Amino acid sequence: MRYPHLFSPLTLNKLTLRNRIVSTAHAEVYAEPGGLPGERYIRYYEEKAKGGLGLAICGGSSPVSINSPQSWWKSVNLSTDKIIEPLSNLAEAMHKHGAKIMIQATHMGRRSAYYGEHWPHLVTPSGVREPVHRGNAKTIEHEEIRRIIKDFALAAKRVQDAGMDGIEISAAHQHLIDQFWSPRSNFRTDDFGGSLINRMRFGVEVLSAVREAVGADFCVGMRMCGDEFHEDGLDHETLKEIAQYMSETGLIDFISVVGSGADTHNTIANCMPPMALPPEPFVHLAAGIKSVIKIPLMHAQSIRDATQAERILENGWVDLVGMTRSHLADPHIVTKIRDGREDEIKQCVGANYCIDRQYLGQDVLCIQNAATSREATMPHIIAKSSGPKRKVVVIGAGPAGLEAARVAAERGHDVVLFERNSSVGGQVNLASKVPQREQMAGIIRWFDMETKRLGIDRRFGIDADEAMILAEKPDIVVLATGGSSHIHQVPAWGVAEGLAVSSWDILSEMVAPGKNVLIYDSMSTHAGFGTADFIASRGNNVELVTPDVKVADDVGGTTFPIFYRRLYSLGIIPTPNYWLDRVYAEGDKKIAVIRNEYTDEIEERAVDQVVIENGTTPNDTLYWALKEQSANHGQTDIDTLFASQPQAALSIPLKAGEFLLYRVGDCISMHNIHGAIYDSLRLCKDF
Amino acid sequence: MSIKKIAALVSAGRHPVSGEARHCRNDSLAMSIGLTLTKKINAISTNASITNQTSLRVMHAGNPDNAALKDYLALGAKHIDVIALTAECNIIDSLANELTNTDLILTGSRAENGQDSGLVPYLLAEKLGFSLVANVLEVKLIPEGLEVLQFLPKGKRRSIIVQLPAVVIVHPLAPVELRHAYAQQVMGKVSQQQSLPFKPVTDQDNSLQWQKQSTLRKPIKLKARENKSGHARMLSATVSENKGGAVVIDGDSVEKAQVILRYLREHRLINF
Amino acid sequence: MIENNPRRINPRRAYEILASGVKRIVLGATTDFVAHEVALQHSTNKPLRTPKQAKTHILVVAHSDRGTLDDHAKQCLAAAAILAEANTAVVALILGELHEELSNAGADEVLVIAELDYAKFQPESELSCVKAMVDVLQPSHIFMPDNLIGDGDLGRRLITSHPEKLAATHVIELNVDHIANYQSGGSALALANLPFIVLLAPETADTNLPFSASALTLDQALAHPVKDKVQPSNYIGLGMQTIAAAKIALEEADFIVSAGNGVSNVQTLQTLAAALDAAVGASRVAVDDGKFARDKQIGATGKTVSASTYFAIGISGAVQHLQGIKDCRHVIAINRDHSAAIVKRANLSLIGDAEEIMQALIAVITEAKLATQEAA
Amino acid sequence: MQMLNYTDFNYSVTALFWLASAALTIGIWRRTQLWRAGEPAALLWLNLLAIPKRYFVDLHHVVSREPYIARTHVATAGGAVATLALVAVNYGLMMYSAALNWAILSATTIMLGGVFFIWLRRRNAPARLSRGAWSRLPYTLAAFAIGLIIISLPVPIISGSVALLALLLLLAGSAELALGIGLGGPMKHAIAGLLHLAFHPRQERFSGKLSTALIPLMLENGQYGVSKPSDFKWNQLLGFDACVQCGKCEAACPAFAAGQPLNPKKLIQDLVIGLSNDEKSGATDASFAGSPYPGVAIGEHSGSIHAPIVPLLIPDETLWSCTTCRACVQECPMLIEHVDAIVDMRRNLTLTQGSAPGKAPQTLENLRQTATVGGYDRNARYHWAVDLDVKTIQKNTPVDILLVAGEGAFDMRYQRSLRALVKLLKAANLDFAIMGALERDTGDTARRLGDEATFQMLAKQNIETFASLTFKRIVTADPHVMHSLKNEYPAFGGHYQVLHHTTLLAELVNSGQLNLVKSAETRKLTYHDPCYLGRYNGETEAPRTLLKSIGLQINEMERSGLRGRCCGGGGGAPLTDIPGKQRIPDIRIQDARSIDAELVAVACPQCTSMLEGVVGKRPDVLDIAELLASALDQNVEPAR
Repeated sequence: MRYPHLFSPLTLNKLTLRNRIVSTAHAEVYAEPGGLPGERYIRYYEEKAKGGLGLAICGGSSPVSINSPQSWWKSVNLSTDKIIEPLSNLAEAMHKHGAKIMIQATHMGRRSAYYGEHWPHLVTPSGVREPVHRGNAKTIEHEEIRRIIKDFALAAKRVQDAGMDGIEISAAHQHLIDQFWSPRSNFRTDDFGGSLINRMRFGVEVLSAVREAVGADFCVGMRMCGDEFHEDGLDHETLKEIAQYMSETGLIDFISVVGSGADTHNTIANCMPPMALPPEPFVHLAAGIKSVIKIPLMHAQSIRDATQAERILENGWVDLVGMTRSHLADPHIVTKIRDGREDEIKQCVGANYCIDRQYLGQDVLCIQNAATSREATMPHIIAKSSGPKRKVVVIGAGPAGLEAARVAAERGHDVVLFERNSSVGGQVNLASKVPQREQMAGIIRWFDMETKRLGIDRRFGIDADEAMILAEKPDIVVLATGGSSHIHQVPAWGVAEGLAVSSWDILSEMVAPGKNVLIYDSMSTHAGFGTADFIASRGNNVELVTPDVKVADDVGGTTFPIFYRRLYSLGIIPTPNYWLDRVYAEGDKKIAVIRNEYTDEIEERAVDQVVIENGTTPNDTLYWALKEQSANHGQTDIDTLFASQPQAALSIPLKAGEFLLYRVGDCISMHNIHGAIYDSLRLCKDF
Repeated sequence: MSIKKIAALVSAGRHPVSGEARHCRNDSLAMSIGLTLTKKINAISTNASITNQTSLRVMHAGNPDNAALKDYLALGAKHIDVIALTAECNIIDSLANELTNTDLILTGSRAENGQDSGLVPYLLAEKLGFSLVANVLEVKLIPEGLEVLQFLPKGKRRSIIVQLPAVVIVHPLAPVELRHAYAQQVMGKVSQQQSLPFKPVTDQDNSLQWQKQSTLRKPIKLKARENKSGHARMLSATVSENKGGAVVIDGDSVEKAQVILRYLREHRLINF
Repeated sequence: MIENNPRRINPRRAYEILASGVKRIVLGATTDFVAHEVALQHSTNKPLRTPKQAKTHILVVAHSDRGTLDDHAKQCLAAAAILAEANTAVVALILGELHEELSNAGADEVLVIAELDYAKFQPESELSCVKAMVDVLQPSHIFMPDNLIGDGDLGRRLITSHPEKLAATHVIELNVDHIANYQSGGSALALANLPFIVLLAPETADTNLPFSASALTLDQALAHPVKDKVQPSNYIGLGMQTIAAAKIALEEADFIVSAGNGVSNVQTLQTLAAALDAAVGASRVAVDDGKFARDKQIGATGKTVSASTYFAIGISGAVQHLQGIKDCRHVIAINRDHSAAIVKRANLSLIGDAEEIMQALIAVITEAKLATQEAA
Repeated sequence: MQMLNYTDFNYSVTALFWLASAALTIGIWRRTQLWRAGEPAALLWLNLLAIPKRYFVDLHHVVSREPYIARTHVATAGGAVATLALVAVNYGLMMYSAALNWAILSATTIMLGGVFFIWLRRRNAPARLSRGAWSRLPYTLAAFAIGLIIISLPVPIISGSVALLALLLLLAGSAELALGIGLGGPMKHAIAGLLHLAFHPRQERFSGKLSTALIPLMLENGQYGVSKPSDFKWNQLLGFDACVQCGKCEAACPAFAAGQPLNPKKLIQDLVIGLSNDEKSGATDASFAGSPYPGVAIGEHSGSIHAPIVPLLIPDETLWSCTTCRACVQECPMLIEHVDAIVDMRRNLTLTQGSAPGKAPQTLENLRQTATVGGYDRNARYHWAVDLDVKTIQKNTPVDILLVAGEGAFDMRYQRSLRALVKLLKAANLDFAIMGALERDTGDTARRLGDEATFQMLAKQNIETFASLTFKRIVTADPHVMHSLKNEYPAFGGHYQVLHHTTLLAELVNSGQLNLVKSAETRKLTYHDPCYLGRYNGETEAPRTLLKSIGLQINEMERSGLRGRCCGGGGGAPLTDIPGKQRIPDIRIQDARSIDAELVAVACPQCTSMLEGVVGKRPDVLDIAELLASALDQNVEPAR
């Protein structure tokens, strides 16, 4: 028997889960206006159920009260009876495939933003502001406490009435319940503050009310933190005491543990551990709490692989493994594990594109899977085409080209993939050279293995030209030729004169890093800071200059803290708000002339090397060479593309020698990895 | 070296998954080694009369009706002597009393019932004044006594000559093929020994008072209480980097190879 | 535009270091900037636990292996140090040579009996030595690793020779008020009070101690000169032999040569492994590449290994991989990139081309082996 | 040369006839004595009367699969029997009638015709045929026929030399026919074969029933199988003697094809050596003139009636190579029971020596200690069904169908098939329940490995469990489970109606209780018959009906239906794992590849795992239940 622990059922209260793999509660940002799950929401979860998981807990931070705003991040709203119908649709969809579904319920207290919806005055035990969300809040009064407890009970009843399998009460991430627990936010002197027993009172009363509302047989869980990592916060030992106390009340059926507090920029980055962190960094906190409770324990955070999950279960550290981001990357992960197709799993690499979008209030998307949360239009499993078998020639084996080749091959076509370099990967190969970001290569590794498995004719080291492409007698040509470093945009940067080099030169190790280096990053994405880290971690002095408001401004809320940890410990100097005007030589030094965005004042830096990160410019020579010869003049019809419909040109029979020409990814204009993959998927799924 | 009496001690095992009574594999290995050794001795001493032959006595302390004993019969024990245990008698005294004149006692490394402490053979050897050697893979009778091959971890083995009489504890990896045959089970016999009156164990305090829990859990590791700052706790969980040791960048490949060799020698990781 | 008179600036601001070690920047100060190197490391001196006047002792007895204690033995020391009260000293009685410091392992006093090496089989001498030590020290507890390199055996002999004392073996969990182990064939967890002699299973204690100890060397005479005391022995040790690495499981291997994608020529690696009598492992990338079978994969998603020597060749050291080798004692890395994560984990790193260094090493080893043979 | 007196000549033929008859009688008596060394078995004299029917119907049914041989044998044997009868009347009773001579002439001419074709085929004989004594047979038979033709020619043109020649030819032919039987020559098959038909150990075979259940050992009587030839029942020995060394078994044997050291023909011939020699003769297998056990030299093994068979006469690897697929039995024109013989000998090895090789001992220990093949927790057997909302049978709640999953339930691959089956049963709205932790292994593997004791223990425990439950029928997806429960448990008092899942599903499809649509599957498909479903239980149609019902066309492989080639998974063969030149499943996948199949439909967990275990590019393997479940009509809501 493979993975005996992973596939051993577990019973929570009266609820039996078919295996130990859980998609834990996370904010999806998919709910329809009013906070109601619609088709997108339900299909997103249904796909995981189809994929074999045991339990999904949806609706991360779904508020139970109207003074806990949810609309700015499109969360589920449990404060209204309108929620019952959509939740029952969700429950039915999940149960059809044998999976169980619960929802997280919470009151965010101060952890929100007051501006929105009803413009409520946020409540918190002692009126202390929450820094990350700029959550100004008032001190909660007893009447409000009573009302919120009642709201929890009403919400739980709604969840039960909808036919959901259970409810998880959040006391993690500094929501209202753990705002009461934490000495960091509770300075009350009444029955709800002071001693630990007093600080736990609110939570216990919430759970009692919930239990009373749903009865003894309905599954109720609690999610909590394992260590806030703050001097004035809850430490592991105190949280163990809380866990033990809470479990011994008999009110809850499981505890889910999250490592790290979440009310500062730095701690929040731990909660969904990015690739820089070691695997399962906080499992020791979960195990610590498990050692004092007698009910099952759930834990997520960087458990990404079946072997790893099995080992964690076997060691007895946890009873249920959360593999949440793993399900975003591949909702069919469980079936693939079960069927011995582990090599076909698109494994989460911890790039955190998902959560970094969520913190901007954008819908959660996976960097490497464009079908996730687009189940209504984008297939996770590409069906064979019932139409004619075509010859598809793809140029370029970066993410866009790999996805195009993969999807076309899955459609049953005859695919040739040309790549100029000696291996697949494109720009991702450079991205994975950055310290602590080696795992970016995992995105490519999957494509590499899949394109091999599908028997695609991959030709490396060939700079395909027009003649070579036409010699293949293609029906469809997909150009995924990517871009090149856009460092010639400003001639005064002196690239042509050798005064400045590109981030590509550095990361590809074509140019050795200098001792004192100024990096000019006009993009503020991962590449600029990554280059700075690459150079600084080799013992050099680095100043990172950007015209943006802060360095690495466009990398997202869980990634910039990781970068900033490196930035300050490596002594990289952040210089935002400056443009690079020009570079000139003076002796053996390069002089960079920078100009303040707001004062126009000019400064100079004397350095050994100037490195420029300015995004990419499309490689489109081939496109212009082929455009006029192609039947569709290289045009992608965006009306049908955006409507996820097949390109009309595909249904028009081609004459001998005719072919269709499409472009995807950076060779049109600069997008990110997700953009590149999405371009290919939406186009090629109908080939 | 002449050797007349060999004994194998066998205990009642249980299957870890089903809980079914069965032989304890460790003890079966010991018994099998005993059977083979007995056969070998008798084959060499051709002139020995039947009565003068070396015999293997298979002994069990416990319940003669235990289903596990059938396994030992099937595995080749022609006869099992069972010493019934009562609350008053001491297993070591009982066994020692039976085994006084034995030349060699073979037993497995750890039982699958009771405390499984692995102490019984030690206590027995102490009581009888026998030599004792543990983790044995193979035994060979030589003029000086018994030559045993001992298991050591990391692919190491060691040969030892042991003075008889001796207690030999067999290692679970002993290269013995166990053959379970139903016909032997049917033919074998289990008989209960006449229990001798033993003096009750008086010093009950002399053994630990164990409280058994049937719900299994994983052990909790002992950790020092630490007063680390919150940030330090975060770092210890999130930073996997170490400082690193010596780094050799300069020099040609041969010099670097020599640095490696020196390191390996210095830390005794190689023997050349 | 104020281009005609630009300021040329060093963006690092001047600061001074206070006596407390804290950096201070004085706004408005006109002093020139202080050139400095980035100081990332600050001293991590741990507080000393060693009691000044020890009233009681916990004795830890363990064999060394090639001059060092393995993790299991150190866990016993750590357990003793954690459980020791303020006035209790932890005394380490080490059988066999010792070439390492035990202050971070928690030993307050150390006595090394070099001639009782585990490579030789001398249970009577060992027992009389420990008994002598017990007589002198009258410890409150004795902790020993329940292992197969002699301590499990010696521990049981010790228990047998002290019938009046309480003891427990295979102990998997301990703290001040109890110990636990599995009994009845693993079907029950049994708890008891902490007895006099405790034979500990592996992984019972965390060796990461927040304090250090003085690790004073004790007088050899304490444990009695062992050699003269032992009567004619019942045992004659005939020496050790080693089984070929290729024949034992990767998890048990003591020496592993492991390949990453920096290894272009698998044959060279195999030759090197054979020359070192090492087992062969690989990183996930190398396995995905099809260079090695899946069962050779080491790391969080593969096998966890605990070799004394782990040779990481062309392995960058992804966190997953490092997880799988955390129990390896000596990590030697060959890598092209000196900033690779493996370099930070390794005890010794060689920067350069893997193939070249492997070839050179094979030659050096062959030479060394010849020389050793000739000498012998 | 002096003219031979015509009457004298007739007298000499008569004399020769009676002499030969005497020799034959003595020979038969001698042979009988050899058989009688075997263990007793019922001697049903009346069965002698059944021989003609059994010969012309049951035996001919097998022989007629190869029409050339059937016709040849009809001509030769029919001609010979008619000739002999006529000679007996005309010369034995000294009638010397010219009319009868005409009849003899025509009968012998037919025989000679048959012999001619035998000779013709022998010139380019397939490897499976034995040479040696069998190669002389066309000549001795021709001599007999020609001699008689000369004698019975109506014109008295016989010169002395011609007459002498005729008599000599006749003498030679008669020697083959009469002496050969007693001395163990090829023609012994005629007598032994006919008697074997009468006293066959599996009499049910002649009443149109499948008889595939192994015969229980009376363990309590100290029956531990066969150690020496005399331990076989006398009628088994008789059966061995009937072998004509045609090698049909050899050609059908999957182990032989894979280069494992087993050849069923050689095995039977080795047993003939054992039964026909005593200790003094020191007979070896040197005179065997057919294919050896692959990799085992001929001439190094010897045996006698009371000497242990293994390893002196037959190497133990030979016995452990067998997959018990019964292809040899299916093919044997003499209806010999090879598998019974092999299991009888395995039983002795396992029960008295515990010497089954490879993973077999561990498996048997698992079965004894956990009642599962893999040593699993019985509570985990139905983990795959947790999310399917399936009832577990309760002691006092009757159900229509009890679903018995078997060992495949622990295999994550096969769980897919089982899940598909459950989906289908639910769609058909059946009242069914799974067994849950009550289910023990049926003991099938133990029994094939010769561990009758463990099998009987498990059988008794299961029968007890079944007795405590109320159900109408048992359904299983595992043909091995089906075989034990349906065919072998009755001997221990367990009588159940047991259906393979394909049989039940076919029933549901036919009755319209299960609504299926056309399958979306476009790959080229073939169906692999599990031995324990086809040959053991005769079910070859239901799977095909089902595949056709969802619009799939079956491309048959070279061997299919009752003659299907084994996957290599039966009889504990994957456990004993005797090395050969290749693996049996590789051969079977090659069968599929050679018809360009992209998909192999299967109906057995063993077949699934064996065929999926083939490395390299191969057709996909799907259980019929999986194919059907993907063709479930989604528009028809199953009633909950």
